[in-house]
Amino acid sequence: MTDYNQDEFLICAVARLLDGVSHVAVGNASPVPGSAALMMREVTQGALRVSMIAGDANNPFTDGGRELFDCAGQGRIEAFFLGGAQIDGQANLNLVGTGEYPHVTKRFPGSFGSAYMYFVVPKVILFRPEHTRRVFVPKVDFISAPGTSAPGVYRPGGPYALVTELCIMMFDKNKKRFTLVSVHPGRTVEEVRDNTGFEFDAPKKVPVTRKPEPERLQLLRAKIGREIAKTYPEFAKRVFGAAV
Amino acid sequence: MTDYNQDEFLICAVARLLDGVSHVAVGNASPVPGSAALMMREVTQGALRVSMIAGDANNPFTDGGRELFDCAGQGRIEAFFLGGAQIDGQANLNLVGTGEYPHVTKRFPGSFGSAYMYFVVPKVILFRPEHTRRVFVPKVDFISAPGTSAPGVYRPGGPYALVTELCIMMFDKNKKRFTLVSVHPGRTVEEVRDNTGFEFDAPKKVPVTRKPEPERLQLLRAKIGREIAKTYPEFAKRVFGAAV
Amino acid sequence: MAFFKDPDALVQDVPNGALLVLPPDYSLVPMAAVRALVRKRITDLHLLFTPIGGLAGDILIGAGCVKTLEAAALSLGEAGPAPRFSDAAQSGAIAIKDSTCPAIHSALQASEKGVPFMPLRGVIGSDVLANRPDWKVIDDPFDPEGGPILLLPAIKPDVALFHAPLADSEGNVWIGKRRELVTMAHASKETLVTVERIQRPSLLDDPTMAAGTLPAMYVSGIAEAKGGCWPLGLPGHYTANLNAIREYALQAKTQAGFDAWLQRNVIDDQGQMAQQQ
Amino acid sequence: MAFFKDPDALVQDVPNGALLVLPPDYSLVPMAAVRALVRKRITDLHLLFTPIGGLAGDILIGAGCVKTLEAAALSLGEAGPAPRFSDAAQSGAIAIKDSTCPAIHSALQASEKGVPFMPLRGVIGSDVLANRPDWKVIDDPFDPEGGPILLLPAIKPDVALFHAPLADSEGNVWIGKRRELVTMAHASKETLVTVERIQRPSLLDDPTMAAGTLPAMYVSGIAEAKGGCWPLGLPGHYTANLNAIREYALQAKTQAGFDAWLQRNVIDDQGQMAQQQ
Repeated sequence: MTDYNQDEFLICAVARLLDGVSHVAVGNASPVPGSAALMMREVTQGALRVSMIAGDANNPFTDGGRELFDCAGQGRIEAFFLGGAQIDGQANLNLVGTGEYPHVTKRFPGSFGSAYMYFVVPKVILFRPEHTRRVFVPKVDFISAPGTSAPGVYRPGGPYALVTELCIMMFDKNKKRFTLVSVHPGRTVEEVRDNTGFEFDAPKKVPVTRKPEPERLQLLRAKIGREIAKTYPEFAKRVFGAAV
Repeated sequence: MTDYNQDEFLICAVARLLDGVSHVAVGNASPVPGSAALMMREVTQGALRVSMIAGDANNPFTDGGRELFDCAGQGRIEAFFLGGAQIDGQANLNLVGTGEYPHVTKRFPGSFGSAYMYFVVPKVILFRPEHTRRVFVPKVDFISAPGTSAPGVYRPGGPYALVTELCIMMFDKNKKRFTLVSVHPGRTVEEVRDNTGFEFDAPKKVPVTRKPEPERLQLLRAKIGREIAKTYPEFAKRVFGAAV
Repeated sequence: MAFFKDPDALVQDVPNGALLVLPPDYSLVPMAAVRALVRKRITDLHLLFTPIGGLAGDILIGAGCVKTLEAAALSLGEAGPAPRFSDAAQSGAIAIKDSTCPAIHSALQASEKGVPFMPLRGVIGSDVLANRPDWKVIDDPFDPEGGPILLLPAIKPDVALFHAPLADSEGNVWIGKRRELVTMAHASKETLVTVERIQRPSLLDDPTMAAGTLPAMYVSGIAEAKGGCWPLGLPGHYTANLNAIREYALQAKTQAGFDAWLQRNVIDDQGQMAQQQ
Repeated sequence: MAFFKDPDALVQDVPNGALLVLPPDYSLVPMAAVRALVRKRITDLHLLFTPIGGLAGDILIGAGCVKTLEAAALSLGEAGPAPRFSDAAQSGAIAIKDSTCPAIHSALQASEKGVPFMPLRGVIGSDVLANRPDWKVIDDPFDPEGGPILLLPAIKPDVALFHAPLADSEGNVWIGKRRELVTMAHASKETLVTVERIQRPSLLDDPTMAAGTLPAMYVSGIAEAKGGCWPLGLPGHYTANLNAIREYALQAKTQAGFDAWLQRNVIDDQGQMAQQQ
C-alpha cells in the first residue's frame, strides 16, 4: 500500500483541497478531479455532493446543458476544476490559442465555460499536470478567463489552488499571486522555479506534499476505480488496472 | 338545424374571425373561444393549429407555464383571446379593479398575461359577451393592457376584433377606434350605442351578423362538443347537451 | 435534504415573513402543506404565485397569514372570484404587487440564471408597470432606435413549496412537464415538497423518468402526503373536487363564514382533510 | 411539419449561408444529417454549437461548408483536438466567434423568450469579451453601485438540426433530458430532426413521455435515420465508436487525408455509414 502511481498521487492531492466543500461539480475530460471528488464523497459519507457533467453516472443534471451554469450562478456549486493551455502568475487562463489572436499560431479547443465559472464558483481548482514554461507563462496570449477582477465587478468566485505534477500552489486574491505551498515527493523548489515562467511566493521552507493516505489509496482502488469507470472506463482501466 | 343557442351562435361568430389563421392559443376559462378554435381546426382540416392552455387535452405545452408566453414572444401564435372587466374605446383592458387603484372598490382577479400577450400576438380577439356600459366604459379605471402604444414601442400584436352578445366590432390601430361591423340577428345599432360607454365608428348601414352556418352547427354538435368536453365538461353538457 | 413525517413537520421551520412561492392552480398545488402552514399560524408571508393563484392563496389570505401578495391574478377558476382575496384587496388588508404572467416567470428565471434582471417585451404603457416602482424601463442598447424595454429584477424566494406525484429515496422529485416547478426550485433558497409516494430506485437511473425529474440538490425537504393537492386535482391521480371548492367559495364570502370553514376543515382537521378524497 | 424519406431529403432545402445550430457532442448529434449536408455540398454556413462542437463541426469545416463558427470550444473529446478546426483557425480559413458556454445558452434563451438580449455574469475582463464587438457591457441599472454587466444579443438560428430517439406521427419528438435541444428549437426559425423511429401513438398522451417531448409546433421536418448519431453515441441505444473517431482524428490531420476520408465515408457512402454500427 505504500506504492502508488502518479494519478493516484494527484487524486489524493486534489482530494485534500475539497476538504469542507459541500458541492463540487466536475466538467468534461476530468478523470483525476472526478476520482478525487468521488473519493471525498465516500470519505465524508456523502456530505460532499458530486455532480459530474460527463456521461450519465453521477450526473444529476436534467435541465440541459445550461443547468451546470445556472446552478453555479445560483451559488450552489462551491468547487470546480479548470485547466489551461497557458496559465500566468495572475491566474489568467488561456484555453484558446498562442500567438496574436485571432491569428493564432497554435489553436486550442476554446474557452468552454471558464469565462463564467471562474467568476461564480468560490473555489476553482486549477488542475494542470504538465508543469513547464510552455504552460506556466509570464503572461497568457489570450485571456479566456481572468484570474482577478477590478473592484465593482461581480465576482464571488475565482482561483483557489493549482495542482501540477511538481507541486501545489494556492492563489491569493489580494496579492494576485500564487504561493507555493508544497512540492511533491522527490521534487524541489528549484525544479518548480525552473519550470515556471512567472514569479510566485514561497515560504522559506517549502513542505513536501503528503503521500497518499493508505486508507484512501485502498478506498480508491477498492471502490472509486469502479465508480469512475462508469464515466472514464479507459482511465480506470489504465490507473486502477485489474482492481476495476 | 336552423335553431341554435346563444353559445353556438357566438362560437360560429368567433370562428369566422379565425379564418386564415395558422395558430391560435386558447387561455383559461375560454369554452366559447376554445370551441370556435377546435371547430375551425376541423373545418381547415388541421391547417389551423389549436393550443389549449387549460387541462391536458389539445394542450401541447411541455415547458411549464412560461411556454405559452415564450411561444408568443417567438411569433409563433397568431391569434389569442382576451376579455376585460372593463374595456374602453381605445381597446384598453382592465382586469384588475374599479375605483382608484390600489384602493379598488371592486377587485377582479388580475391582469393574467394580458399585459404581454396583447403586445406580441397579432390578432387578439376580445371576447366579452356582456355588452353593458358597466363593461364598455369611456375610460378604464386601470390599464392592465393598453390597446395601442406610442411609436418606438415594440408591438407586433394588439386588438383585432371584439365579440359581444350584441355585435362584432373591429379595431383600427391607426384611428385607435373600434368600428361596428355587424349586429347580431334581432339586435339594433341603437341597442349597441345605448349599451356602449365609448364612441365607435359604424357604416351607414350596419350588416347583420351571419347566423351559424348549418354545416358548422352540425359539426359543432356532432364532433366539437365531444372535443371541448375534454377541457370544459360542464360547458359541453350545458351547451351541447345530449349530443355529447 | 431531509425527509419529514408529514406536511406539518415539513413546514415547521418556514419562518414568519418568508417570501414563499407557490405554483398555479393548473400545476401541483401543495394544499395539505398550505393547511399545515395555516395550522402553525404563520404570519406576514410575502406570497408569490408562479404566476397565478387560487384556493391556496385565498385560504392563506383569509387566515391572516399574508402581508403582501405578488401574482398575475388570483381566482378560484370555475368556482368564481376568490372571496378572501377580493375582500382583502378592497379593504387594503394586504399589499398587492400586481404583475403579469411572463413577468413572474422571467423574474424567477433571473434568479435561476444568477443574473440581476431579465428583459421582457410588452407591459409598457400599462398601469401594471406604473404601479411597480421596482421595475425599470431602459432604452434597448441593441436597438438602433433605442426603443424602450422593461427590465424585471430577479425574485429569489426564501421557500418554494409544491406537491408532486413521486420522489425517490435520494430526494429527487418527479414533476413531469410542470417545469415552472423546476424554475421555482432553482430560483429559491429552500424547496419543500409533499409527494404522493416515495420509491427506492433513483428516478435519475430511468432516462424516461429523469426527463421530468427535479434533482435532489435543489430539494431541502420532502414529506409524504397522499392526496396532497386535494381538493384540487393531481393529473393522473385524482381530479379536483369542484363541489368542495364551490362550497368553500360560498362559505368564504364572509370572513365569519371563512373562519368557520377554516376551523372545521383545517384547524380541527389536523391534516386529515386529504384522506377524504 | 413534414416527414422526409431520409436525411438527404430532410436537409435538401437548407440554404447556403444559413445560420445552423447543432447540439454538443454529449447530446444528440445528427451525424447522418451532417453527412447529408456535406453531400449536398452546402457552403457558407454560419455554424453555431450549443455550446461546444465536436466531430460534426470538424467534418463540416474540413469539407469547406463553413464560413463562420460560433462556439465555446470545438474538440474531439477523448480523441483529442479537432484537426480541421485547428488548421482552419490557424490559417484563418474560417472566421471564429469565440464564446463561452453560458453565453450561447443565454443568447438562445433570449430568442426563446422573444427578448432582444440577456444579461450574463462573469466574462468581463476576458479576451472573449474583448473580441466580441456584438456584445455590450452596461452599468447594471439595479445595482446601487452600478457595477458592470454583460448583455448578449439574442441569437435566432435559421435552422436547428439534431437527432432524437423517437418521434410520433403528429411530429412530436422525444428528447428526454436533453433540454438544450428544446431551447435550440424554440429559438430557431426551422427545426429539422432525424430519429431512430417514429411511433403512431402521440407522445403527449403519455404523461411520462410528455415530460421529455418537444411539441410538433416547433418541428419543421422529420426523417427516420437509424443510427443517426453514429459514430457518436445515442444513450440507451448505442455507444460511440471511439475507434472510428480516433481513425478520423488520425486521417484528418492533413487536408489530403481528410479529403480521402470524406470521399470514402461520406461522399461514396450515400448515407449507408450509419448502418455499419
